[in-house]
Amino acid sequence: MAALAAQPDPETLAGLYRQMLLIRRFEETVYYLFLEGEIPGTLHQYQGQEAVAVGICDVLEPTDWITSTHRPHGHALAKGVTPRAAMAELFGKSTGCCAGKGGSMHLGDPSVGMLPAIAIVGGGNTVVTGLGLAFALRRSEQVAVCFFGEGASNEGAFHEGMNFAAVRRLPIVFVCENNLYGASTRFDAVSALVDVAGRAAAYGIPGRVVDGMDVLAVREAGASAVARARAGEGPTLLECKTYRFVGHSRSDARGYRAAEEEAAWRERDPIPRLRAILGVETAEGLEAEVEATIADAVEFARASPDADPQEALTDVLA
Amino acid sequence: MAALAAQPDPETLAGLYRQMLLIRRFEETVYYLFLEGEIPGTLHQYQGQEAVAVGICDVLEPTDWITSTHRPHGHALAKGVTPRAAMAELFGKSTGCCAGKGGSMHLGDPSVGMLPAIAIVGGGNTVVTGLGLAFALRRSEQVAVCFFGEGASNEGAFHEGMNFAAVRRLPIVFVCENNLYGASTRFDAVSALVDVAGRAAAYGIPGRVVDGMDVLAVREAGASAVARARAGEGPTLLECKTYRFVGHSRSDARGYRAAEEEAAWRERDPIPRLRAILGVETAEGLEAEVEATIADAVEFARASPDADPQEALTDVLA
Amino acid sequence: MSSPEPSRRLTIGEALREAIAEEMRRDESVFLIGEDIGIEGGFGGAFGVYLGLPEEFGHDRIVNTPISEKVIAGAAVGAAALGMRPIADMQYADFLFECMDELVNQAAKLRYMSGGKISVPLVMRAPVGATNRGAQHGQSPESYFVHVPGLKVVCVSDAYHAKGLLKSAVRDDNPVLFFEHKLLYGSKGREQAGGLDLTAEVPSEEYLVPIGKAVVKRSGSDVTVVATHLALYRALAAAEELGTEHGIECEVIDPLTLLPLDVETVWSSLRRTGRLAIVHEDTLTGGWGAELAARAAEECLFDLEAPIKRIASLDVPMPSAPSLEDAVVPSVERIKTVIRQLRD
Amino acid sequence: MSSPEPSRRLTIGEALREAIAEEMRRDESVFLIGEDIGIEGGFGGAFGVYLGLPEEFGHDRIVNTPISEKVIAGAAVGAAALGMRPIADMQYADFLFECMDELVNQAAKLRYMSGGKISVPLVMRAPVGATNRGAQHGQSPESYFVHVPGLKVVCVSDAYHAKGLLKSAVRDDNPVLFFEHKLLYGSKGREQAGGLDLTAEVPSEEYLVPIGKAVVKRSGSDVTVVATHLALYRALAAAEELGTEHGIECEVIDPLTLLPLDVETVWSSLRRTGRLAIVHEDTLTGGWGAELAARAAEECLFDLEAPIKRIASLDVPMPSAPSLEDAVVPSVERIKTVIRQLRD
Ligand SMILES: Cc1ncc(C[n+]2csc(CCOP(=O)(O)OP(=O)(O)O)c2C)c(N)n1
Ligand SMILES: Cc1ncc(C[n+]2csc(CCOP(=O)(O)OP(=O)(O)O)c2C)c(N)n1
Ligand SMILES: [Mg+2]
Ligand SMILES: [Mg+2]
Repeated sequence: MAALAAQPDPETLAGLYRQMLLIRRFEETVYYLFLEGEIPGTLHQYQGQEAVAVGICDVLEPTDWITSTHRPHGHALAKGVTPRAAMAELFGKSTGCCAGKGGSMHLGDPSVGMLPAIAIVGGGNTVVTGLGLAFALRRSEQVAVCFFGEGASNEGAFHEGMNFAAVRRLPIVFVCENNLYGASTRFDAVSALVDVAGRAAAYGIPGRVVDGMDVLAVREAGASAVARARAGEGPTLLECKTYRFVGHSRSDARGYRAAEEEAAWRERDPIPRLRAILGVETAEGLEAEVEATIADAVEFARASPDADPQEALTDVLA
Repeated sequence: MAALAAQPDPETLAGLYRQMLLIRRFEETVYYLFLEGEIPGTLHQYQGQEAVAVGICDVLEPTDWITSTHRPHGHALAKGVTPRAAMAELFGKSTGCCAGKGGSMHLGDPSVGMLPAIAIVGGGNTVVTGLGLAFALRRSEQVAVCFFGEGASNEGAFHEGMNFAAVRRLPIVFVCENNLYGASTRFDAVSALVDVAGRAAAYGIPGRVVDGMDVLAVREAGASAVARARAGEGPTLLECKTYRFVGHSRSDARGYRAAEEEAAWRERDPIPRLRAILGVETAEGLEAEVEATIADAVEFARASPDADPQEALTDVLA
Repeated sequence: MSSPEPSRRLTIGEALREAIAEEMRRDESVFLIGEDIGIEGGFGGAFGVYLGLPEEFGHDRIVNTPISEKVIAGAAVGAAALGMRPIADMQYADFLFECMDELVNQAAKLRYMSGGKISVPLVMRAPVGATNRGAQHGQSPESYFVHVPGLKVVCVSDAYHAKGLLKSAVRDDNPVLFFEHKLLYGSKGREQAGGLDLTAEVPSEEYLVPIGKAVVKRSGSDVTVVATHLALYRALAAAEELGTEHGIECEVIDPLTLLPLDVETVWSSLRRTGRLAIVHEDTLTGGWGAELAARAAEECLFDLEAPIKRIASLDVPMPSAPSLEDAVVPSVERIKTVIRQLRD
Repeated sequence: MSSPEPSRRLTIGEALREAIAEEMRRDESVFLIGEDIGIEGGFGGAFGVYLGLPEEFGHDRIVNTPISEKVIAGAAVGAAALGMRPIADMQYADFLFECMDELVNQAAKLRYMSGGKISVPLVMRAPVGATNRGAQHGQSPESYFVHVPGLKVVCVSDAYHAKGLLKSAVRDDNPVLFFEHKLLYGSKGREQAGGLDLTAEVPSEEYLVPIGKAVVKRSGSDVTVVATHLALYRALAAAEELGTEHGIECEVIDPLTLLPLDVETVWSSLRRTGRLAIVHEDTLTGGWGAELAARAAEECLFDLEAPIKRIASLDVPMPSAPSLEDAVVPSVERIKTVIRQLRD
C-alpha cells in the first residue's frame, strides 16, 4: 500500500470517526459499568489515545497482526474485535473474545489478527518479532504492528526486539504511544531522552515523531511505515505523542499531573478535531450508530452466561 | 583526576607495560596448564585485549570498583587481584581469590574493588548501576566501571543499565570491548549499527570510539570518562575496538574468522607497540620480573591444597 | 525505654510502612527502589505502602526507577554488595520473572561465588494473589524462589508478623524475597477479602519477628493444616466450621517463612495429629507444599495416619472471570472437603 | 515401507541432529533459532548439535540471533502462535532465567488467555549439568518449569529416547522445555562422563517416543529408584553395586518427562518394592523430586515401608572446583549409602 494523500475520501473519514467514537463510548460505558459493579477486576482505559489505534489499524489488512498491552480496549476494537466479544470479555462471560479467561488486560482474537494482549510491559516487543519472523519465513506480505507505551521503551524487551527486528529487516511497525506517563511516572523522570523516536538510530532504523492527536497524521505515518515493512525494507519506530484523558487504571486519582496539563491536552481531543472536518450531519449519523452498537454490546454481555467453572480446567494444553 | 597528556611519565609507561605483559603471560601460561590438565573447566582468555583492562584500571583508584564478565582474567589482574590468588582460583584451590568456589569465570576480590565476575552476558550492566547508586547515596567520590563485550550490547540488560545510569547521572563508565565477535558471531550480523558507541545517544550520554589496541589512547579516554563520572556529570560509554587473538573459549577452533583478519590484528598487538616507546632495556627488565611473578603464582597454586569438600556447604548464606 | 504505650490495630499496609520508616531512621544504608514510588501526588507504590515516606526521607533514598525490573533487582544486588540495604519493590509478583536472572543467578549466588567475601543484604517485596486481573497479574509465585539456594523466602499474613518480619528482613545479611497478599493489605477495606478483619494488634514499642519461625494460629488435635496468605484465613474459617459441624479439630500453622522452613513446629503438631494438609494459593504441582510433604514423607512417615493432602490453586494460568477464578483458588469449601477425607 | 535397515549406535548429539533434520524435512514450519547456530565455520551450537544442518536447510530456517534470550524465547512464542514450529536453543540452561517471563508468562499462558484460540507449539532445548564451570554454568534448573501450568518438561538421557522425544516435542502443540545433560552428548568422548558408553541403538526407520511415558531401565524388587540425566547412570551404577555387594535389587526408572509425570509406572513399581528413592542433579529443596515424593505420600502412603529419600545436589550454588563440585552433585557412593538406609 503506497503512502496516502493527507485528506482521505469521505468514507474513510467517516470510518475513522466511527472507530474513534466507538472506542470513546465503549470506554465511557465500561467505566460506568465498572463503577456500577457489573465489571470485575480493573480497567486501563484508552480515552484520548483513540487516534493512534484507529489511524494505524485503518491502514492494516485483516491478515495483518497486532500485539497490544495492558491498555488494549482501543487496539482490540480498532483491529476488529467485535464490541460484543470485547464487552462480554470484560464482564467475564463465556461469550467473551477470550471465553472469560483473559479479561480486560488480555483482549484479543486471532481471527482478526490480534494476539491476546500482553499485560507485561514490553512483553509484546519481543513476541512481535516472532510474528514478523513467521511472515518472513513464509514469504507472505503480512505486517505486524507492536503497540506499546513510552514507559515500555525503558524495558530490556524494547531493546532486544528493536535490534533483532532491525538486523533481520522484519516486516514490523513499532508504534510507541507516548502519553507522557507510565502509571504515575513522567517519562522525562526516567529517560534522559524525551523522544522515544530518538532511540531508533541505535538500531539503524527510521524513527519518526507523529502527532498522536491527529488521526490523519497517524494514518499517513502508519501507511508509509506499513508500506516500507511490506516492501521488505524493515521496521520503523513511530512515536505518537498522545495523552490519556483518564487515570492510569480505574483507581487512579491523577494527583501526579496538573489540571492545566490535562485541560491543554483535552483541547486537542482527536474526535472533535475530525468532527470539524467531517461536518455535523455525517457525525450525528455516526454517533447514533455507535450508541446503538454499544447498547447492543452491553445487552449482549449482560444476557450472556458467566464463564462455566468447569471451563477453568480447559485450554491449558492443546 | 583531570584528563592526561598523551605521553605519560616513564614510571607510568613501565607500569602499563608490566601489567599488559603480566596478563599476556598469565593467559599463555594457564592455556598451557589447561592443556596439561592442571586447570579444570574452561577458559575464556584475554590475549589481544590487554590494553583495555590495563588502560582503564590504570586511571582508577583502589577504592573504585569494576564489574567483569566471563572473560575476567585481564580485568582481575589489572584491578589488582594477585596473580597467586587468580592462578589458585583457576586451579580450584582453597587459596584462590574465591576460595575455589568461583573459578575462571567468576574471578574477583572486594578488597581490590572487583565484584566476582558475572558470567551471564550483560549481567554486570545492571548490577553496576547498584555500585554507582551506592556511591551516589553515600556522596562518595568513587567510580564504577562496567566491562562488557559488544555482544552484550544486544542484551536487554545493556539498555536498562545505560538508561538508568544516564537518567540518574550515576558515576559509571561503561567500557565496551568490541572484539568483533560474540563467540562465533560477528557483531555486524547481529546489529545494524557497527559502532556500539552509537547507542549512547539513545540515553543522552557521550559515546566514544577508542583504539583498544593502544593502551595510551584507552588510558586517556578512560581518564576523561572517569573524571566526568567523579565530577557527578554522569556515565560515559567507551567503545574500545579490539580483538581476541585466541579462541572464544578453550575449545574454539576459530573457523568462523579469516587468518588474514587475525594476522592484521596481531600486527596491532598493544604490547610490542608500547615496547617500542619504552625501549628494549626497560622492557627486558620488566619481562624478567613478570616471568618470575608468573612462575611464583604457578608454584603457589600447585602447592596450595584443593578446596576442602567440607567447604562446599559454607558461604551460601551470610 | 519509657513505659510501654498501648498497642494499636494496624493493617498490613500500615505495619509495613512503619517497619520501613523505622528501619530507614535506624540505618542510613536502607533505601527504597522501585517503580512509581516516591512520586508527588502518586500512589505510594502499587498498594500505597510508601505514602508519606518521601515527606520524611526525601527523594534520594526513595529511588523511583524506569520500568526496568532488571535494573531494580540488579541495582539492588550491586548496592547490597557494597553494604547498602535496599528494599526493592515489585509492583506485582508476576513481574519477578523479568528479573529472574538478577535474583537467581546474581543475588543468590554472588556470595558463594566470592567465597564468602561479600554478602547481598537486599529485600525484594512482591504482592501476590488473584484479584480478577487474569494470568499475568494474579500469580502467587513464591514457590519458584523456595528452590533457590542463597535466598530466604517470607510470606506474611497479618500486620504484627508483617512488621516484625520486614524489619528482620532488612537487617538480614541475605537476599530476602518478601511476599504479601494483595487482598490482605487492608488498604481497600475488608469486603475484598471476604469480610476479614484486616487489622491486628501491633505494639508501639519496637520489636522483631525472627525469620524461619512458624506460628500456630489455632490449636487442634485432629489434623495439622499449614497455610499462608489468604489461604491461611480460608483454612482458619474451614477449621472453625469443621469443628462445629463435624467435631474435627484442626491445628492451623502459618509457616511465615518458606525458606528456611520451620519444620519442627509442623512436626511437633503432626506427631500429635497424624494428619497433614497443606494449603496455598500458588499452583499445586511443584508448589512449596510439595517440599513440605516430601520432607514429612521422609522425616515423619511413620507418624502419618492418612495421606498428605495439598490444597492449592488448580494447575492452570489464573483466569480473570470471577466465576473461573473462584473455581481455581482454594476455597473454604474445598479445604473442608479435603480435610474431611483425612478423617474418613 | 521397505525392509527395515539395521539400527546404528548414535550419541545423543547425533540423535538430536537426526531428529531435527527429519522434522525440518517433514514440516516446512519447523525452524531453528538461537545464538551461534548456523555460522560458517562455527560450533554448530554450544554442543555441536547443529553441525551440517545449514548445508542442507540453508540459513533462512536457521535463525542466528543476537545475544538476546528474551528475543529467542519471545520470537519463538510469536512464531509458534502463528503456527510455526520453532526449535529454540539456549546455550546453557542457566540462561533460561533471562527469558523466564517469555516462558512462564507468555509461552505457557497465551493459549489459556486466548480462551483456547491459539496454541504455542515451541520447543526450547537447554543443556544442564555441572562441568567445573561454576555457579552460572552448572545448574540443572528443570524443576522451576515443572511448576508452570501450560508447559511440558522433558529430560533425556540416551540417544534412542532423545531422538524419539525431540520429534514428539516438535509435533506437540504445546511449549516443551527439552533438557539435555552436557556430559551425555557424547561429543567429547566417554571419559568426561566417567567412562560411560554414550551411544545407544537407534533404529534407521522413523519412530516417535511419546511424551509423558516413563521407562524402566533396570528391574528389581527391593527399592524403586527414579532418576534422570547423569544421575540416572549413577543410580544404575549404584544399583549394580548394591545388587552384587548387598543383595539389594533396585528397580531404576527414567521418567523422561517431568511434566506431565508418568506416576503410574512409578506406582506400579513402588507397590511392589514399598521403597522409593529419587535422584536428580537439580538441587534438593523444591526440586522435582519433592513433587514426586508428595504425590507418593498422597497416592501410595500405605504402600510405603520406608521413608521416601531424595538424593540431589546439595542446596548450594554450584561451585567450580572439582573437589567441591564432586561433593555437591549426587555420587554413586551417596546414592548407595542412602538406598542402604532404606533397607535398614
Ligand atoms: C514488566 C511490568 N512491569 C510493571 C508493570 C506494571 N505496569 C502496568 S502499566 C505500567 C505503566 C506502563 O506505562 P506505558 O508503557 O507508558 O504504557 P501506558 O500505561 O502509559 O499506556 C506499569 C508500570 C507491568 N504490567 N509489567
Ligand atoms: C545471558 C547469556 N547468554 C549467552 C551466554 C553464552 N556466552 C558466553 S560468552 C558469549 C559471547 C559474548 O560476547 P561478547 O559480549 O562480545 O564478549 P566476548 O566473549 O567477545 O568477550 C556468549 C554468547 C552467556 N554466558 N550468558
Ligand atoms: Mg505511557
Ligand atoms: Mg565480543
